[in-house]
Amino acid sequence: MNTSIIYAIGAAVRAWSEEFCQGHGIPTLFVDILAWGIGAILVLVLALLVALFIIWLERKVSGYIQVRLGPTRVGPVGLFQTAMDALKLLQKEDIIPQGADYWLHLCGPVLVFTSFMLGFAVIPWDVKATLAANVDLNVGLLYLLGVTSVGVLGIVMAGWGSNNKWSLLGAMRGAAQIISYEVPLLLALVCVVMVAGTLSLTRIVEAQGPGILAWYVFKPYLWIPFIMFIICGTAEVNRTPFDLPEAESELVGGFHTEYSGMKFALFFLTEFDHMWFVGLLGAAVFLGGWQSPIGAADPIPGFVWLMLKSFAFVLLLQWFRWTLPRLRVDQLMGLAWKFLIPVGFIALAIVCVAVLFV
Amino acid sequence: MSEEQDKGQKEEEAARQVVEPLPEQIAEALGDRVSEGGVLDGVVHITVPAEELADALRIVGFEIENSYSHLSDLCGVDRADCIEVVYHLFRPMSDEAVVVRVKLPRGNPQVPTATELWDTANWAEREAAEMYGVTFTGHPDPRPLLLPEDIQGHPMRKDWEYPEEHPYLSREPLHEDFPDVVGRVRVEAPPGREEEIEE
Amino acid sequence: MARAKKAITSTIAEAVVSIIKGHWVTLVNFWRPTVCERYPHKDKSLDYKPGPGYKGDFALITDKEKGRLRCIACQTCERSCPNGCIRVVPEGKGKERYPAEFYIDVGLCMNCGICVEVCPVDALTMTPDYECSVHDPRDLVRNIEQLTERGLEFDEVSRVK
Amino acid sequence: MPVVRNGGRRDACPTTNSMETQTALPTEELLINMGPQHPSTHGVLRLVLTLDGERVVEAVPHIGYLHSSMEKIAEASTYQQYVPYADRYDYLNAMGNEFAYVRAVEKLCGIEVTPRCEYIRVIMAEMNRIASHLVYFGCLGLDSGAWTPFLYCFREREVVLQLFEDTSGQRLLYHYLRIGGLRNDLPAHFCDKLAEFLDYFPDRIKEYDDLLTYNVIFRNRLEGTGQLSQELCRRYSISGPNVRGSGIPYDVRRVVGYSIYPQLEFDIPTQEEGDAFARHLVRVEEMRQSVRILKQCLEKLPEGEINVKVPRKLKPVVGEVFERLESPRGELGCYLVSDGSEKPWRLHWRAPSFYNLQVLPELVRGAYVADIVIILGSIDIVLPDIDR
Repeated sequence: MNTSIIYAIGAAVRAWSEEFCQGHGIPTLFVDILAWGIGAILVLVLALLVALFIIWLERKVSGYIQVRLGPTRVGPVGLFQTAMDALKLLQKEDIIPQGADYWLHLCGPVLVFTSFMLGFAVIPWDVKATLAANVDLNVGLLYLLGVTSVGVLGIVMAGWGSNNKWSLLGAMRGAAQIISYEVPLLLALVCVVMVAGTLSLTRIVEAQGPGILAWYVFKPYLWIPFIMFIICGTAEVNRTPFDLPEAESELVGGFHTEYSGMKFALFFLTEFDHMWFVGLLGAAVFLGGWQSPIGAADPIPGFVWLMLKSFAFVLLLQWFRWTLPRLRVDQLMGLAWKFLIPVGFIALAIVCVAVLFV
Repeated sequence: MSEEQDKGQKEEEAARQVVEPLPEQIAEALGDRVSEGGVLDGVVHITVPAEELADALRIVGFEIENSYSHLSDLCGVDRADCIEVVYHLFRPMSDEAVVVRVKLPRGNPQVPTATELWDTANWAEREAAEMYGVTFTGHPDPRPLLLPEDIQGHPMRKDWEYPEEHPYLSREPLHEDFPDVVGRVRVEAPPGREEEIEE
Repeated sequence: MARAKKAITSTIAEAVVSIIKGHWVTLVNFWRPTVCERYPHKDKSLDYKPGPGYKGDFALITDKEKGRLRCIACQTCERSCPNGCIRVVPEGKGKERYPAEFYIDVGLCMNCGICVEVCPVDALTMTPDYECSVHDPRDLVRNIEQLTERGLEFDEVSRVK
Repeated sequence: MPVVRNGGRRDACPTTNSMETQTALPTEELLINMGPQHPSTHGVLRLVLTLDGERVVEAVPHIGYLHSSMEKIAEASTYQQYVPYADRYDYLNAMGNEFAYVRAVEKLCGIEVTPRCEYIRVIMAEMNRIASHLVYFGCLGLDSGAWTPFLYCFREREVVLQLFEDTSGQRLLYHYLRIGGLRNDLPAHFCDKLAEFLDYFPDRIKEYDDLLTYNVIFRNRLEGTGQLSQELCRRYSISGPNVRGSGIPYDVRRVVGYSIYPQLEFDIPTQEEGDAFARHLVRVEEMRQSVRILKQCLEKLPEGEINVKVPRKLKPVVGEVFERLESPRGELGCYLVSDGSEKPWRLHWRAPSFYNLQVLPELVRGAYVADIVIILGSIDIVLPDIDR
């Protein structure tokens, strides 16, 4: 399969934009802007829908793990529960605490949400289909890591702007944690980059070829980076066992203690979308992205495979969350700096040798 | 209750009142610090004057052989004619007990603190202090413990009366058929925001 | 006494094993039957009713033969209630004594069941009804009509069997 | 010039030393209120914390938010009327509280209860110990961030509560024990249901251990946290599993040997280390020992009457009694003074949580914020028990 449904949609959008611009005498520069804008809105809608679904899934998974039922009332098997919750949050009063820094308080969730939404620009959805249809950013991975780490700023802004000591503690923890875990995450991804020989996510996926055995996760010298990626990915999305910035039993919600209504919903959506995002990245980097496990002659669209793989990651993270307790802040730092980073360098060395000789 | 039972109970009561003398070890160690003392049902009861209490507790709790170093309980008792502070001391890992008590005047009960011997006496003394008005001299942290700051008097004393007016509690009954059930929480708006809370 | 430090290799091995074990437990429990019930949406299988002897809402038992309440308005329950949540207004003298009014403030009651135990004629019982929520606390005061109506189902005091 | 921090308590925070010598940045301690509304204070406890970063410099507990005048109520109610109140202050150990109070009154009045009654009382107390430790286990899991053990523990606790409900008519505050006996005999299905539960419960404990106790993250959180030395135990009159976690086999069931405990075989589990993990292990082992006790009780349970005749107007002799027994939280004492009337002259509860909580400031000094909730959870307090 050379093309895909997603690519066809992108091409159709682009063709329509061109026609629209020509018909109204708009300069060709705006063709790109229009086409990408429509694509961005489509991805945003998809991300929101997926977030709603993941929240429902999380509730169901946690319910069944904890021998409960999870949501059952709104819609079939409670499927519309999260949509209703979102509606409820929309109606809620937006409370800004006394003494809070209005702009920081406002910008915190917006920045957190924006920073990781920007990352979706380079996710390869299907053959030749990123957000910009057929444009492939050749430093995709670098861009992605750079953009998503801006989210830390949002967390710090939220914590500081809330004028709450618990929030501040949570924000400090969050900043320390996310910055620390970016180093081993980067090391793990660098191993992959060395094997693939490119920073472009599309090419990394293409390098993993058709068929399940060509995926990077099945290369023995990439096992350590894969496990590191899972650990660091969990830490990056602040989920148990690394949910220290929120830590409801210690910090009563951490940096989002003082948020309510739609701003809280933004944090909430971000957390779950971020999880999916890590799943997409992991699927692209280690599980062959849109590649089908049975080879090129697979009638199932690559987009579906990508979704399945990313949801496998999401389920794994959910399984972690409902099984493991939380680390303490010094143990968290120790794990990153004293264990994962040395192990990352060892893995890097192994991959060097493997790339040279295998 | 039948007469027989009554009689039986009186005999039993009489039997219980027989007090054996203090064990020699404690009697010797305490000397004339004890104003009253005896053994009842296997439990050593000692009454000491307030000024001797610190010494008595130290001797019984730490200085004698096989000392009674486990302070199990410390509480005040209103004995109508006096206020008592009772210390229940046990030998570690055994059921042998010494009950040290000190009788204090109702007017201005003062007693030295036991916090130097047992840190655990800290809260217990604070509780006894606010409930019975006993002053524990030398206490490191003599703030009230359980009760609200604005409470009048010492509520566990027998002569304490429920205040007529209380800022949070209403004396009006909720239901007309239960006129003497009072003390429900009164909902009152803070000054300036009366209109927000409707009855 | 402090704990001894372990060798790093055994620590890693133990750590991995312990984490896998934990995940196995959650996985096993994922497939176990759930224990939750969709209260108050009662499905057929979930129609829970506490057994006899449950200390729920109150009822006054009617003597079916004589066609009147068993209660003789002796007010023992009123006196023995620790919270004072019972009011009985007696009417008549001697054998004709009966309760004109009988109030129980369920909001004040702590369901200890002393009133039922002290009743000399077994006239008062606690029923397995546990749903007592109302919107106004004043509605929690049960009067003699409500108590009698609820008691029509009962011939005897509800007791553990 | 090095900045002096921590109020001169630098030795309590060893890791900050090197920082101080290198930088002269002025830093401030953070004063922060933990509670009264905080998810991990197990009720309405307020801790005023002085923090140096994430390290605790000083913690001052404030209690009294749940004060309910239990002792004053006792002076206003008769001996029988107070039994349901005894349930209400340590609500996780309602049967144990009733047991203590009822024993104290019976000792004061010289009442001997029947053997079957004693056995049933011990069965109830031990079942309540299991239920209470299950709550402890689940809550410690919650405090450490693991949600799932809480639900599993409540699933098993549900079985125990259902048995309580069938027996006493209530699920939490039972009012089952009476002076001189019990409310009623056991229901017909009780022994079978309990035996069935006792059969599978040890497997479930093993499951909890796999899930939480021996999880590496949980162990690392608990080991070395909240070190409670034997000297501290003595100074603070610590009792219950806390003191046994420090290597002192002090258990009132063994030391006093009340009720039928001398006739039963059970071990007093102890651990030497004295940290939160040691206390945790002691509690887990205690659940197993309770299962053992319950099995023996079911085997030996004699037939016969459960109640002895007690006058309705109970007037004990003038005197006083201090009755101790082992609650899941430690040494529970009931000090009862009688003036010969129908009502107690004075009743004082030696509440184990009240005495155990006092040691908290000592344990959390120099620990992390995250350790506070672990230490608090491992001491296993119940706030109404503290405030009474």
